[in-house]
Amino acid sequence: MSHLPFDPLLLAIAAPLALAVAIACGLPKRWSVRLAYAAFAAPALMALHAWWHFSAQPLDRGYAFLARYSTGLDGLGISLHLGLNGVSLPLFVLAGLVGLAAGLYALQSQAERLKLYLMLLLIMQGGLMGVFASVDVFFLYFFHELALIPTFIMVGLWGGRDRNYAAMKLTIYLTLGAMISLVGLIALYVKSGAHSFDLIALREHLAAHPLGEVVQGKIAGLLLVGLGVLVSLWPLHTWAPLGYGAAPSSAAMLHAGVLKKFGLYLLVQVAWPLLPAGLAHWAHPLAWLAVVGNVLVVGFITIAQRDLKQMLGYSSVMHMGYAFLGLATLSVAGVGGVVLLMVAHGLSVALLFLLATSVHKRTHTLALDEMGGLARHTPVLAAYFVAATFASVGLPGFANFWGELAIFAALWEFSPLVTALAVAGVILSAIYGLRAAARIFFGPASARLEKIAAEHPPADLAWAEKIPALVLLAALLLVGFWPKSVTVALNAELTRVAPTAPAASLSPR
Amino acid sequence: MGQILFTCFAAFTVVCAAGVVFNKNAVNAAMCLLLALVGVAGLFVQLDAYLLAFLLLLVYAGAVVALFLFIIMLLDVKGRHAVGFNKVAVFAGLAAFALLLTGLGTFVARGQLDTPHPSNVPAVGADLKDYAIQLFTTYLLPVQIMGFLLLAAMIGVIVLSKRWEGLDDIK
Amino acid sequence: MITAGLNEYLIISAVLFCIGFLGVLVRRNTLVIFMCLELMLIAGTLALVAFSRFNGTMDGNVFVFFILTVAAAEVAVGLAIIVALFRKRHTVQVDEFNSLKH
Amino acid sequence: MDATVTQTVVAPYLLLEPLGAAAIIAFFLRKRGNWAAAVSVLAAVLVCYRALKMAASGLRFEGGIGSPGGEWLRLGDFVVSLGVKYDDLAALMLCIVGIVGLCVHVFSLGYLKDDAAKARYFGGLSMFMFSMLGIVLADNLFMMFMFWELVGFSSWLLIGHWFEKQSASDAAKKAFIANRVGDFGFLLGIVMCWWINGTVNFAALAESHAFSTAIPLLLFCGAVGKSAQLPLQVWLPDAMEGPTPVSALIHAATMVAAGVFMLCRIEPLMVPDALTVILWTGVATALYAALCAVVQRDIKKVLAYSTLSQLGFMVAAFGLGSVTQKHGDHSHTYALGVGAAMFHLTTHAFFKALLFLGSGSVIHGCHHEQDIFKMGGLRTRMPWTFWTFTVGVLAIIGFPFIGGFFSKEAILLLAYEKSPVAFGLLAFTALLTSLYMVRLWKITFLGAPRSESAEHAHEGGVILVGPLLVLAGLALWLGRTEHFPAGFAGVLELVPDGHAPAVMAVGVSAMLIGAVVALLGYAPAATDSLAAKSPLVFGALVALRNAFDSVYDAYVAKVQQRAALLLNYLEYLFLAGAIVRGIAGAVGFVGMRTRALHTGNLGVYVYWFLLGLVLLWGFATGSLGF
Amino acid sequence: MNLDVVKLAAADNHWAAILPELLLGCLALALLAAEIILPKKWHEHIPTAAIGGVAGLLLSLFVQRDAAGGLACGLDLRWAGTHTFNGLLFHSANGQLLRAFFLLSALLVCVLARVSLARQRMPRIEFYHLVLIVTGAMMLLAQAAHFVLFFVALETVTIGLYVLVAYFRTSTASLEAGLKYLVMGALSSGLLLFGIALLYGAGGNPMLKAHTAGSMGFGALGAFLAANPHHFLASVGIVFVLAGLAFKIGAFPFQIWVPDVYQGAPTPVTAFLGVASKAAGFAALLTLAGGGGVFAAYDWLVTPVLTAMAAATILFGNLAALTQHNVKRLLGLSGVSHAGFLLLGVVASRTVPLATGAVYFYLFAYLLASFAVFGVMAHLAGPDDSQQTLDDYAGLARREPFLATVLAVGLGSLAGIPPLAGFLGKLFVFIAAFQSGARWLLALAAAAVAVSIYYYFGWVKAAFFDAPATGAASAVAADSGPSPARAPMSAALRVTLVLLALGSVVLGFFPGPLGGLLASP
Repeated sequence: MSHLPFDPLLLAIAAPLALAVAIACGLPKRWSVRLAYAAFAAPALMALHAWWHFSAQPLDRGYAFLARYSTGLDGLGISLHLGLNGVSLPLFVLAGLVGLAAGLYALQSQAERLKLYLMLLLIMQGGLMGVFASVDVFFLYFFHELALIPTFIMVGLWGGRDRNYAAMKLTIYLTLGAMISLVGLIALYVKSGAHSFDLIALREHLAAHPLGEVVQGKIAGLLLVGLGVLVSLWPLHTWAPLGYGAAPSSAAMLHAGVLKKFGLYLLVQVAWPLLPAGLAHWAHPLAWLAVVGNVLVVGFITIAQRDLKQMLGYSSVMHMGYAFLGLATLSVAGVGGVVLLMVAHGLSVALLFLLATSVHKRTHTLALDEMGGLARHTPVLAAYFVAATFASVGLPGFANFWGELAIFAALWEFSPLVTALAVAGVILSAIYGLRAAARIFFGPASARLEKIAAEHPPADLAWAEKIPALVLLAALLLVGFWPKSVTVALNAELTRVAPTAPAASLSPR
Repeated sequence: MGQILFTCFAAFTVVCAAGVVFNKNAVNAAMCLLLALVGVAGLFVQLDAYLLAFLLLLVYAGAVVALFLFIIMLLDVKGRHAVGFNKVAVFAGLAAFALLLTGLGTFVARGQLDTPHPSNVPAVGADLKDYAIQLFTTYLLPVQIMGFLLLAAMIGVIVLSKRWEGLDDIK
Repeated sequence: MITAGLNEYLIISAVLFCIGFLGVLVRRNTLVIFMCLELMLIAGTLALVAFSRFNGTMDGNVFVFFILTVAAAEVAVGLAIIVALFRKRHTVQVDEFNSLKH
Repeated sequence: MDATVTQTVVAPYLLLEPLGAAAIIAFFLRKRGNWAAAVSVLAAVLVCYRALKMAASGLRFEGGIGSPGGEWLRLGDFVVSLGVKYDDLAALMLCIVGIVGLCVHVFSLGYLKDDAAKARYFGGLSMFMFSMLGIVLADNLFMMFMFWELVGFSSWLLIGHWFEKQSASDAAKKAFIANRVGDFGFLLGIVMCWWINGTVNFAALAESHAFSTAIPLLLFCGAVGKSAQLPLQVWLPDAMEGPTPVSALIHAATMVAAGVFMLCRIEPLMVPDALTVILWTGVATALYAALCAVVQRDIKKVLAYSTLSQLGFMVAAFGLGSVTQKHGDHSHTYALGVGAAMFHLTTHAFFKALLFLGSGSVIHGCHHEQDIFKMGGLRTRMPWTFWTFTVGVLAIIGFPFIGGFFSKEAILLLAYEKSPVAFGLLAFTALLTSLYMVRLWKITFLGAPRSESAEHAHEGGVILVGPLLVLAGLALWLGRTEHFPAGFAGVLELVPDGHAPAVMAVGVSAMLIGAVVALLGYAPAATDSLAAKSPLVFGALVALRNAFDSVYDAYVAKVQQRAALLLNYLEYLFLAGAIVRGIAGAVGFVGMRTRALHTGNLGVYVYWFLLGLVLLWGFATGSLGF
Repeated sequence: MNLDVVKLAAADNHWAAILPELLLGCLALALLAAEIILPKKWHEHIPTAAIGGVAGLLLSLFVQRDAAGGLACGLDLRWAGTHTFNGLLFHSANGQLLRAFFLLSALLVCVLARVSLARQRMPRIEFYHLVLIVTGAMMLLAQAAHFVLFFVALETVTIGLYVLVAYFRTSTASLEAGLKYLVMGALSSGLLLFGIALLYGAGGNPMLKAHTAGSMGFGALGAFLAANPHHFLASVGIVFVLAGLAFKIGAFPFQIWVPDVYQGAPTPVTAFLGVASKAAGFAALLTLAGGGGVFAAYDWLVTPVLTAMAAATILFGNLAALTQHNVKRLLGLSGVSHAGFLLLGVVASRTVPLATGAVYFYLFAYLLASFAVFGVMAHLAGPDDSQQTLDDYAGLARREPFLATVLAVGLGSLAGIPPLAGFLGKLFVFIAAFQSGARWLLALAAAAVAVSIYYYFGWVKAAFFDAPATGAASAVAADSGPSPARAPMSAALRVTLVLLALGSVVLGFFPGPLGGLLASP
């Protein structure tokens, strides 16, 4: 199917993992670092390759690049089945790009115990590529966990404030969420009667034998709660700000940027087409939780944050609220908006975490109150930060805008009141976003910065930091200016699998 | 006649068994155990299991209880009864007693089996030869295993008790 | 010679079992606890023999052979452990063997 | 038809040139200020040239960008398309943006000659041009909203140009956030419009027959934010922290007028109730801002409030007249308000840009002194500036037959016919306009210099004066609809015609009274004469001016920040604390107790077996079990 | 009884069917003989011979003569599906698998024992001898189809373990653990025996329908129980037998001995107890109470009992482990919770065929992970290995990255985190549980997994994140005196640990042939 002599998806997964294994086996540091460039670049290149050639691929039930590898569990309907469809393609590319950026940023970071750091990051990267390349729900989950484990360790080892508590809380919370969603997946597996975790098989089977509404509702409830923890649905979110506040930059980039999207991805890819009635059953509570909790309450809480990374963590929680809102609409536009937002938020939040670390490197603090006037020394860093901030605020020209717009547009039909509240959140995000940018970069120099500048004026963004940032920014702008690069395939896939019953008839007006 | 004998043996056994539990002195308890075993052996005889009755006395009374007595004497533990019946323990013991009694009551009330009259059933345990045949055919494997079990127990006792070179914990 | 019914034997067996269990519960002397454990095994053998007799099958009786052997082995090992422990702790009271806890 | 297609292709160039300039500057010319300025000015020239050429060609067209339908994103039924609607309205606006933009670009060359971040400044200007053109050309609300946001961003960027100043940084933030508040309603309105009418395309909306009061009102929120109407007007005076040319272009001539432009675009959606709201919002803003302007000391602040006031005029004009009557089988649209508003927008754009650039020249001449009470005597020191500024003043106060006279007259006429109360208030506002502008003019330029910097004031050279002259000429010339090229007829023929003598009399007398009071009442002194003569009135006006700011400050400090802290605290206390840590603690406690069950005492352990046996016995006898 | 019957009975004793057990017994005897015969200086090679022998036996299970007379790989299934020894034994594919399981456990215990015994001045050969005998008994126990053999094999295992637990007689802890295990074990034997007696008596009662002369045999007893599904004595018998087995697997409330005994026992024995002994208990439980087992007809009793037991066991194990610091106690308590998960599988297996395979898979995953952890523990332990705490692991990742990695893999697998084998085990058990309808139990188990993360991750945290204890050295270091006390890791242990960790990882995503276990239940 692909004109490459190998499976690009498998390579994207295997390359980072192979290097991680090699490092574990004692590859010398020099070679580890050198090969790491290749291992981080490979998934990104493969992802771009897949993206570039996707439209020319013949689609098999919506999927391209399909390949199946047996793992000895075929009898249970489990196999390593790789492929990309319109939904997974943009996220696969997202994972590749953010991975590349995180990898490059890690390579320049001179972190303590760099080899271990790289190894964990590579495992994460391999897992992430696997998540979005898997057609098999089992492996979807499997790769998610594979990518998740290094996060815990990285938070614990290289974390900042409260790292021990953060690592522990993160681990327990996320495991709990994963367990609950696993139970939901098991329920789907058993109840569907398809005897398969293969998404294609599940879809075909359920199209012929749909589940009853009650069963759908229960499974969807399990998935929503479990994945709600993973995606930080209010009030299950308290791990997120703490964890991101403590996580080292590359881990935070990959987790907040990509890994966290797993829950939404599963909801979009599995729950929405397979359990429409179930989701419809929860749509209203979900929407209200998301809009009141995630968007408004967390929005306000974000305003109160004084630590840059914590603020980013909270803002990330807030934006996930929009994603849940889009999902609650159950419409192609809303769900498409969710996917767009996932991609956009992934890129922008990764960029913000990257830049926050760069800021920290220069100011030696993350406390917003102690910063000020940095832009004078580092105009380029300021520019990138401002761009990233405006991206996350939803400025047109950046990818985030399209996601939010589509979600808001779809949301009106669901409930005008919810739409109004959700749109009000946009004001909040402008408030905290701009305030943070202004606190860090503008105004007169803070006393702390003066002191630092007197000894050793902070240097502007170096190329090693700039390139990963540029990768992310370019992607944000590309999608912002040319959303069709994502939405053509996305729309085709979503329209194809959209539940036949219109969402409006399922949800009370 | 048989009924009376049964009653006597049964009562004797139970009383002696209770003696094991309630006798403060370990030596006396061991003696009670011995007597209880004799009672059980009597019951065995009534059940036409002569060989087993004999074996019970031989193995238990002859070996096990003797061993107990020997160890009790060796360790000379009598008179070390200062610890023991505190309030909680007494309460727990009473509660246990009540529970066991209740259980026993249920058992007696509901555990009744209809049986044919024993005279209609062959007394299979009476014939010595049957044991031999069984042990050497059907149960040959368990017998072999038993050999290993005894070997293991023996090795175990040796390991736990022997004075070894370089190991000075047993003087 | 047999006159009493199966149920009577069973009751005696159960009573013996309960007495043994009670002994294990309330006694603090390890040696006595052991004796009580033996009583429980004997109760089991009594039930087996009674069943064997009333059911007319040989298995129960043969089983008793094995039980007696097992009991003897158990006592041997158990007493060895008790003696070894006594050498260390100079007591046979179970309350005092509590270095392993929590 | 061919030509139309060609133009559809050309129109994106119009957008891409400034965008390209901005991108080139951002990525390549960051440290080369002069090159950046050159690129930016080149883009502005191109824009101006194309705008004029397209307007002159008389070609009007509509079409998608990129593809025939201009579809830019499709998700299910939700479609966003980008397209150009180039009608007379757009042509007029385009010309205004092009001309004023070019003037400001050129003026900036001089004004920011030595600025360290020249490249960023010119990049921002180009970015603004791009965004503004997008608004002008947009053929649907989604597209307009996108560029709407982008002008907000450019505005943020340029207001905060001197970001080292805390006040500039704050002002930029405030502007963006206040606009966001307006956009909240705007976006809701767009989404609602999309669901109710099934389209957001202006042409299609004109055909639609679904009427709702909510949609125009929500959309109006956008205008309230962007055009700084009450109660979101607070950001505009603060926005004067930006460089003066920026104030001229963005915060006087074009961007803030975009709200009015947008209203004109969505005029077919209007219903009487909505218009009433719009009218009174406009009137209130006009009056309020005029009152505030009277007590300002900062030359730019006076102009800022006058801008607010004039914007109020425009909004009120729109609210007065745009009545669409579609009754029975005969349907006709009387969009007189659109004409009046756009006419005033046009004249205002030129004379206000002129005034701002003039003030820029003054500030530049006085070494960045902005307090008018520290100026004085500039008439002789900066004659070019003085005369062009005078033209601007005459235009804004509605001196007969030049500049704003006719456009203001048109509005008053409309008001006179529609609403006597509005007429009265607007006339009073006109009086005030005259009062504060003449006050400003007199104190700034007449009398003796009152400070060192005024003493050494000087003209800024041809680069600064040139644009002033161009704008002065336009302000003088473009006072009458007849003077406009025919290409804008589509808009200008809507301007209310006819001259009611009474209205004219009221207008002229208001102007004269205001001017005379100012000329007589204010002395070119270092203190405000009103404050000396009537401290009570002065104090009241100052308080009025400060009222909104203090309300907003109080809201931010007392409500928003406290709510945020409270929620944060509550989350910390209850969610992360009581619930999460509480559950963890409870589980941990149970764990400790459970662990403590391992007493190590064999005598106790055997009771566990008894417990197990009892439970099992319960199951076996049926007293437990399910 | 005529002679023909006798001959027939004798002829059914197919000794070839239990060749592995026989060879193991011979090996055990040979070890003792070698100790007596061989000169002292050769004694150190005897354990190696034991390990080699067990490894050979293990391999031999997978190599057999095919029809053409050549050698073929794969489990030897010649006897599968047949009864031998007059119905005392029943051979099956699962039985073969369990043989492999126990042999593998024995092999690993022997490897660990070499590490642990090296630090003790205890007799060595006897230890291996006992391990081999116990292993053989376990293998027979897993294949038992008759209560007499069942009891005899079980007691052989138990008594062997009494000795092994108390083996380090110089340590009070070891002896105390031995005593506790002995008393509890004997008590449970008493319960079991009484239960067997009742079942035997009820099944053979001539007044009941479908009564049978072979009521000690599982098949006949099962048929009898099926015909009398509500007989009181039988149900009492069943719960007594279940109680006896619950002690073996450490299920609530018969789990109370677990931490004490695990702590006191020598580390290899703890591993043996935790893995092999538990597996033997589960094998027996599956035979008796699993799907299609002897107690199949007593669904009304067995299912609620096992369900309640599973729930309580999972809860108790996890809660008690939460704040535990002694690593051996921690592993014991975590083992209790694993028993709960396995019980979940046993409950499910009553209605879902997949569950049996799931339980076996779980056991294999558990074996790999547990021995990985125990291996690390054994290596790190001082002479008194009952006092190791989490603090001793602080900074392990810096000192011994290899050990820390193996530890993390093992703990991760125990916690059931993908991509490790433990996850697959849990997943399959959960799927089976869901299929069987034990939804609430499943929910509880899922929550417990999250709770268990706390202590597993806490351990990993100690090893990876915490700074090593400074100044007053840890208990281990204090016991072992100055640092050189710990010998460098032997190559055998290192290879073993690598293989265990690798197995845990690979089995996690590529179960390969073991996957077949699940697909064809």
